[in-house]
Amino acid sequence: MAEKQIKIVAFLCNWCSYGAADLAGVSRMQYSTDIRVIRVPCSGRIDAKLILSAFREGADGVWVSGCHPGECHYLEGNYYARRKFILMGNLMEHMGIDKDRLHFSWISSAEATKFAKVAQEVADTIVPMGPSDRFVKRAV
Amino acid sequence: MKDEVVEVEVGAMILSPGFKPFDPSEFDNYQYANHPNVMTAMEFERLLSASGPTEGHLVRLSDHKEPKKIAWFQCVGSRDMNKCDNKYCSSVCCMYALKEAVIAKEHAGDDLDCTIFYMDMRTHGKDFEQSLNSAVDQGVRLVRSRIHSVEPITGSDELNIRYVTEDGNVANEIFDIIVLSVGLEITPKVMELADKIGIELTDGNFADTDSFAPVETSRKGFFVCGAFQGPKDIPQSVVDSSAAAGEASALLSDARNTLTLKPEPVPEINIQGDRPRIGVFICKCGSNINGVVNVPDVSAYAASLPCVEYACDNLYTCSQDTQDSMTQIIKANNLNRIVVAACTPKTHEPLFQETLMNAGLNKYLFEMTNIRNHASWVHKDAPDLATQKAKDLVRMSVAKVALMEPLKEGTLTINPAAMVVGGGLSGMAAAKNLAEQGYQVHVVERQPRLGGQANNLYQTFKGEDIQQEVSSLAQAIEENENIQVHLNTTLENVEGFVGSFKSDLKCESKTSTIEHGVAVIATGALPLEPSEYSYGQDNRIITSLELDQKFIADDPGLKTMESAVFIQCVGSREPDRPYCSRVCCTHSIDNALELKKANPDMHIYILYRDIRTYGEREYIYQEAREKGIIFIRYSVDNKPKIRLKDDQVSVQVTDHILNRPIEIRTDLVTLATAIVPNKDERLANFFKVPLNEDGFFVERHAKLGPSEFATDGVFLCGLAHYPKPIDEAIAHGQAAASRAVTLIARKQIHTSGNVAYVNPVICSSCGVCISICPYSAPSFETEGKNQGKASINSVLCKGCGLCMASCRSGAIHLNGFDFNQLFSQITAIN
Amino acid sequence: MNMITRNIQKHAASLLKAETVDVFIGFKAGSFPMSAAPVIIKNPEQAQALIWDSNCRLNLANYLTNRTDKIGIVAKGCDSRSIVNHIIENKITRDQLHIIGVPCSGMVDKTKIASEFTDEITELREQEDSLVIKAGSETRILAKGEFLRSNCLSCTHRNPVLYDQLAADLVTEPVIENQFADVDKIESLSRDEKWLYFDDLIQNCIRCYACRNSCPLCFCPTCFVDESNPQWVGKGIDSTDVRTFHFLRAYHCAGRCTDCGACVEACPMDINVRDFTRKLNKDVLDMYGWEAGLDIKKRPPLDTFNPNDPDEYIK
Amino acid sequence: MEIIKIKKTAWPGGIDKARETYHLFGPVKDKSCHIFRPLENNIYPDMEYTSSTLSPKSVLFPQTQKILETSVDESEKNHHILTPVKQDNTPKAVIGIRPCDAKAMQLVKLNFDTKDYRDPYWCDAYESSTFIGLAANTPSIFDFSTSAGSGPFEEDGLDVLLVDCKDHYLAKVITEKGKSFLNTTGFNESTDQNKADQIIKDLKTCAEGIINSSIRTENLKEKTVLDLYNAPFWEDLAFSCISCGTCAYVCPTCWCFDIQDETRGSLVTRIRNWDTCMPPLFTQHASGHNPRGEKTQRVRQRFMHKLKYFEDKYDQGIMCIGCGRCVEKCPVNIDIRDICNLMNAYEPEKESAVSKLREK
Amino acid sequence: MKNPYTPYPVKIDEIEIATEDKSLKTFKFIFLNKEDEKKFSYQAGQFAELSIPGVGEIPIGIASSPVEKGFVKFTVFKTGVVTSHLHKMKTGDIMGIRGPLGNAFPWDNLQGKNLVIIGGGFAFTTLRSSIVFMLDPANRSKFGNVDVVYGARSPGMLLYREELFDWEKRADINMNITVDSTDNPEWKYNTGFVPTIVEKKIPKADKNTCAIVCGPPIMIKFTQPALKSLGYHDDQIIMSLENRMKCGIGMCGRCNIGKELVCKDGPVFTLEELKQTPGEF
Repeated sequence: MAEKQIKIVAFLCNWCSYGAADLAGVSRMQYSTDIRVIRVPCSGRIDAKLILSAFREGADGVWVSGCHPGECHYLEGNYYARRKFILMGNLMEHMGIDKDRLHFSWISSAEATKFAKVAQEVADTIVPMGPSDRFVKRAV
Repeated sequence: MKDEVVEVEVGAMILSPGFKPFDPSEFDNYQYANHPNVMTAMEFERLLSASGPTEGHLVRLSDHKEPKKIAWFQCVGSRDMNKCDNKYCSSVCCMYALKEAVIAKEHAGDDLDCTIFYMDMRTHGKDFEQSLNSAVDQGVRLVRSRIHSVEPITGSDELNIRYVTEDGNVANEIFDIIVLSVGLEITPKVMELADKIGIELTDGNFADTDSFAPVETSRKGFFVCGAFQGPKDIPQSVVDSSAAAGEASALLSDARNTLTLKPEPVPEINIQGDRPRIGVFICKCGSNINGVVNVPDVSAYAASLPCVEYACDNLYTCSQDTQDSMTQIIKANNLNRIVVAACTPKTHEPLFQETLMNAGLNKYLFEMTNIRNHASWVHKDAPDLATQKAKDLVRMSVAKVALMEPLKEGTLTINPAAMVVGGGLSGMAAAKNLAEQGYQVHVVERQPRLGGQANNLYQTFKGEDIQQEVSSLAQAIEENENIQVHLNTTLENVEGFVGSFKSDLKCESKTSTIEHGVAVIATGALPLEPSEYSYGQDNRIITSLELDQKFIADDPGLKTMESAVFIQCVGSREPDRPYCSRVCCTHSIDNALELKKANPDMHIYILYRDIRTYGEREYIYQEAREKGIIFIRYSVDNKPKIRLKDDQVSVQVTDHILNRPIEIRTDLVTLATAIVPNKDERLANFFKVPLNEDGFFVERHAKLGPSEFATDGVFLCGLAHYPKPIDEAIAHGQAAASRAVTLIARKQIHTSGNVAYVNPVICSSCGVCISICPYSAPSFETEGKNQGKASINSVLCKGCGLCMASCRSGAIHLNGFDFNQLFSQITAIN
Repeated sequence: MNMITRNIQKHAASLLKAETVDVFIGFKAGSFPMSAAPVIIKNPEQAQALIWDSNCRLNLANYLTNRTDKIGIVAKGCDSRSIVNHIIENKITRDQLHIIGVPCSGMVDKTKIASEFTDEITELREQEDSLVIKAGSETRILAKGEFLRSNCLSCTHRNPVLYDQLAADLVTEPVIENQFADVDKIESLSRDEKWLYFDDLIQNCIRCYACRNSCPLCFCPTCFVDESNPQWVGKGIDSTDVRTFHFLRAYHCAGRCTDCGACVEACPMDINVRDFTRKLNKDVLDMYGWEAGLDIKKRPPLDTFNPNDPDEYIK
Repeated sequence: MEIIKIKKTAWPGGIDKARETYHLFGPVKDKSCHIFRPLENNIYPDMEYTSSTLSPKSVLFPQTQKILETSVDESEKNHHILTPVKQDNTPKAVIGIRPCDAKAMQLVKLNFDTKDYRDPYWCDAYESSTFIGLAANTPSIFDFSTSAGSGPFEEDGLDVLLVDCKDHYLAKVITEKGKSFLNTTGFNESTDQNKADQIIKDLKTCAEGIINSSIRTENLKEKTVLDLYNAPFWEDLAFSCISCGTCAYVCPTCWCFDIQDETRGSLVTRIRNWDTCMPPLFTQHASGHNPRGEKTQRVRQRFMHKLKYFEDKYDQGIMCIGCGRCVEKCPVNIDIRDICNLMNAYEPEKESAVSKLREK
Repeated sequence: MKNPYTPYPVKIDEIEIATEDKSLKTFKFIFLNKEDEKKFSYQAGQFAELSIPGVGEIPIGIASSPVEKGFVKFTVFKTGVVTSHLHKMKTGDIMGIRGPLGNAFPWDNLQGKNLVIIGGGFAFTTLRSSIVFMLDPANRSKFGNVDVVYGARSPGMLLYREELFDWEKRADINMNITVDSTDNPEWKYNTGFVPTIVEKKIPKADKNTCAIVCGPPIMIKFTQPALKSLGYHDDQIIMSLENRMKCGIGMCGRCNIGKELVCKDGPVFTLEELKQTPGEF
């Protein structure tokens, strides 16, 4: 069997990070092919359930990116999200899940360079770890 | 195509012919015409662009080697009376040079040396000063100097620059690329046009306008916007264009809606209960996608996915003929869900949604996935993996779209009345325009009179008498039947949302409520009360506004003074207030000239950091120098010092040329104090609009939406947005009014279907949603069978999904991004 | 009969008699040693069934959820904090409650005590700070302080934070050097060790949901594990599903958990489910200076934010 | 029936021999719990345990069990056609099962093996199992088996009864299956049958004497369902219930289950999981309607089922063998003994007379 | 004995939208293995578990009649996860059906009797099965009069409209079709709620008459007094229950009402029987 391709789910907020991804494309910046973008309105939309679902369904990594704190299109969404992410990330780490598989970032729509850089960084941390084996839901 | 003469009858005309970048060919000392590695900033922009000649790869054009050092020369074709005839400052070049330098470093890495040779660093725009600071932090080198000459180095592609340093020495430095920051100028054709129309031009050949009518030309009915009115950047151009549109509309308000045509709406097909029949349209985007991703392969794959009844690829899915055929395909195949795999939904979603509607489908039965920006363009060296990724993205979208449901958009009736908060110049300009366009306006002013800070100002740099203009404007406002002025009034509470706000006003102890459909925030700003330079300890140390007061009062003392000192940047461009207050350089110079007029023998010193007399304000700077006003530059870490001794005021400053401290004995010290925002958090909260760290309001978009908020129905103008001079404040007021009218003129608007809703059976009434929603959309039901359960006012909901992500019970759903929809995408990744 | 029991009975009877409350919720004696059962009392005569001892481990706030009548209730420190949370989250109103606060000296750990004896314990009596225990033919006296539940050992809110009357004088709150030594211990493990630690911890979980259902915070009409569209968590004892349940249950308690230990008390398999929630309790205290249930006016930390919140590891 | 003697020193050797023929299951200590687990090599049943935390029902009725499977990949043959998952039905021996727990299997059998349908998973597992019971010399304080149709030395449901006699076991062979098992172990030390029988009887009497709690069930059968159903005590009894599934999951006679489909990739597995009647979702219709939406209804269902409906349906006594697990493990101390006695003593006429008196 | 959990594989042969709001669809299945059809021998009133691999099972009354050969038919209301999924399936898809399950209407006892069939809304499926069964030339003589009251919210919500209108024309069955209301001026049948029509149109009870009642709870609630006023005793009123089920074979434990298992001892009970059980349905 061919080696499983690493798949990283990227939840990008529509207003900042998705825009940054668009701009990175316009600027022809090259980065890892392992990222699969799911567009969400706001990083505030992301909850533990979605992140956990991604791991359970076989994502090898999850990356959530939103607007910079204070620059949320919806005023405060990412401030709330930030608390969630930190607590969730810490609890995951506490349970022994590689936190390197879970990434958060704030990237504005102008920061194409940062987007490409972080995308590559995320992939570079996850790919060498190989397919995820913790929190993956397998057949009974 | 053959030329055709078409005659159109119009009631007003807006001139926006723009500018052309200055052509530096005639400057032989820069080698522009001779050397491929000398280019204009516009050419350099192309070099940085992914769609440019090198696909964004930064190289010397001479040999395609990566450069190590790049120099920018500022003021090429600007502020220059000798080599060209452009005395004015082009306003935008400092900022674009900084931007290019930073991007160049991002492209080529931190080792790239980027040096900007400049005279004054003019970053007077909103957030520009912060960009300047961060550029410096990122290693962009700034050299204050004017270039003497550029010499190619024989036997190499490099260029030697000879320039004079600040202390008068000649220096040489070698660069790979030289970028000429060329200015803006008006073309002869435009001048001809102006002549034909019969409008007056300024010395710089810009359309002449009055500070109090900044978009009106000298001929009635002809309006101007953009760089033809003066060199300006994008946000200011956008402001002007809205203002010009608004002023033209005011002129033509009687004719509104007399020539409109309405398209026949296509009835919506009821797909409730039908199994998903998905159509997938995959765009080749010419070769933009197909050049990397194997689009026919993706299309064949899409056809094999569950519920997909039709899949095809198109050369350009967004082209009109594809749109037409899409409509036909949807109808012919009975499709009820559509996926487009192409570019970004951020720009193209509305277009495809319209196609859905034309085919009779609810526009929410749609999902778009971005296989260009997120695949072909960013994985050009991995076509197989990019194709695989495109398939994954299509599969994810197909999974999601199957779960999309038709959504209903709410209809909001717009109350055609506006509230303008703040009765300063900007607010009055907004109110006047709104009233002239035929709408009811409430102007709410805290003070007992209209005019705001303008009541404290003496004259504009063009010499217009501000007091006279303000009182006639105030009078016009008070006399306008459409305007109700509420003086001595504060805003106590705001309820409602776009189209139907209810605001509580309090005047003395009386409260009243007004209803309005839109609001314009024009709350202005305040002068800084300085805490340095011994302010308050001697009545000869005053602020700029206090000096204006003396002019207004025609203070005889001003004529007898022997010496006057102006200190610039008092409280601006400092760590606590890292922005430029924009108006102070012009203001001080104007006042200095006024003093000079009163007493030509007076010794006048202006202590500054950078002189920022942008645009045609530059003329008075030149005049001031000509008239012997002495400009002494100081640096922020070595500020001037005031000495009060023996009833004498003296100022100590280090002369930047002599690099020696000098002491100026003076009769008057004028402090050009910063403009500070009101930081009105209460107001921000009333309208759910953001404030930035400095305390100014944050507009919808820094470039493209400077006169409105992201919050629907709330508009922004004047100094509450950022410091600005009178002409810009008035244009901003007119622009905000103009933007507001685009909303209220529609009478009704539709709200997005992508909103959240609560399943009351699952709701646990814990109140998280109510606690966190920035828009107060959720509330508890107060009666009925769901009493005590949360419910969401879909009109207030912006669809961010924060409540949903915070709802532990899973009672909240978000149309378009619901858990099952995102989950289907997640499960489809593998 | 101890003094607290006497006072509770007295207060309950008079509240019911005066019709200040419609019902009174407290503990009655359990049907076997080291047990106590939540009970609802509806008339003054029944008040004599109420007791108070070191086995009142459960959290009575759990029984207030969505009640509409006027209720008298016994509350130790942690119960009172959960009541505060209940008020914040609209599960009950302050007006409905008459709280008889009980300053708490800690509840005993029945598993720990049982492990001291080979035979089953047939009787436990309390005398001051000692426990007189009969097991088989043996009778021994243990010092209560050494056999408290671990959450009681790290508790710094023994006194009720919200009450209308007290059943005893307030006690001095202990000063605890490191409240989170248990969390630190897990944190000091390597990632793999942590994984195995939790793997072992929940290995015997039978998903009876006693931990969830005994918790006053878990009042959602439908728990996430029971969601059906999509049904994203399996219902069996697959280890990932079990872990998902415990992870998200704990996460849902973030900033709301008062560490009352009811979850551990209820678990039939003796799983220390607090190992999940404790980490969150530590983090919210460290990062947001928050302890749950101390103020009826303040929403829990995930319902609010501070612009300067820590964001280590967010790029 | 024959009684043989097994020296404890010989015990491990015999167990090891049995492994060759049987999959062994037995009580294993895991932290503070005893759980019936498959006995891997070198693992021996903990014969000193009092009662297992979970009943051994999981040996025949695993908490999660694959029953059917198929593929939803349309390119595969027989896709979407569910077929039974093959179960491992090599002979099993359940060592050290408490007599009352074995008796419980007999009650569960009434559900899974009926004249209309036979549950092949449970029945096949049952038929392949040999139950080697361990008499409870010192029953737990929670034990009330003697009044619940069973007892610490109950033989119904067992193939062999082991009785702990300090340094040896007396093994009473009850069935042929039991005999076969002992044959494979090689245990065959004979002993004086009468004496052994007497020892067992004495220990039994002693053990039964230790049990000091009981239930009264004699009136249950003749009560009218609806009288008991409408009895006034249910609401107060249910007050403290938290609707968890502890009582059902630890109970050796509770058999309720749920069927769930799980899909991973194209593989679909139909799974059967234990279920419990205590949470509201158990009976909730897709429409949201719920015939037992209230906690009181569910608590009543649990006890009515065990103590009344079961008896009415099968005429085989109550659906409880008195192991006491639910009493011990119920987080809120709902005690089936109290409830059973309440039901047994409930007389609606008297009750209404009393309430009428009160009204006066 | 067959593994009772294994469904018979079937193919969706036809899907028909049953009501105007598309909330009900009628699925016609054919057995992949011909011999399974024989094994699946059923009587009107029984149900089966429709089994979708990866989604789950749902008990649905059999709408086709034992006298209709070569297929089985189910009319399914979209409400939960399984039914929603079923509604998204297409002809040719393969799934399973498990059954027949439960008792049926007591056909042996009903022989020679007059029958009143009362149905409302989408609970007409097994009643359709029954009517087709009775109207079959081979069976019609075994029964006395057949009176039917069937009502729905509106004409478009009536199931099996074409058949209803055909039966209306026949002499061997008395059809009373009704709708709660309609603004269609061409509606030529009754208007009014089912209980009202029952009171007006249904013959008074005699010993030899039985009523089968299937419908939404509200209809059942008001039909009972109507029948009572017409003289029907509880043992003459036959009803079919629905409860949450999983196994369908009396083992999983959730559908009971008292000691009766709705899936196996039911779903058909007389009102008299029901009155002796806790009404947990």
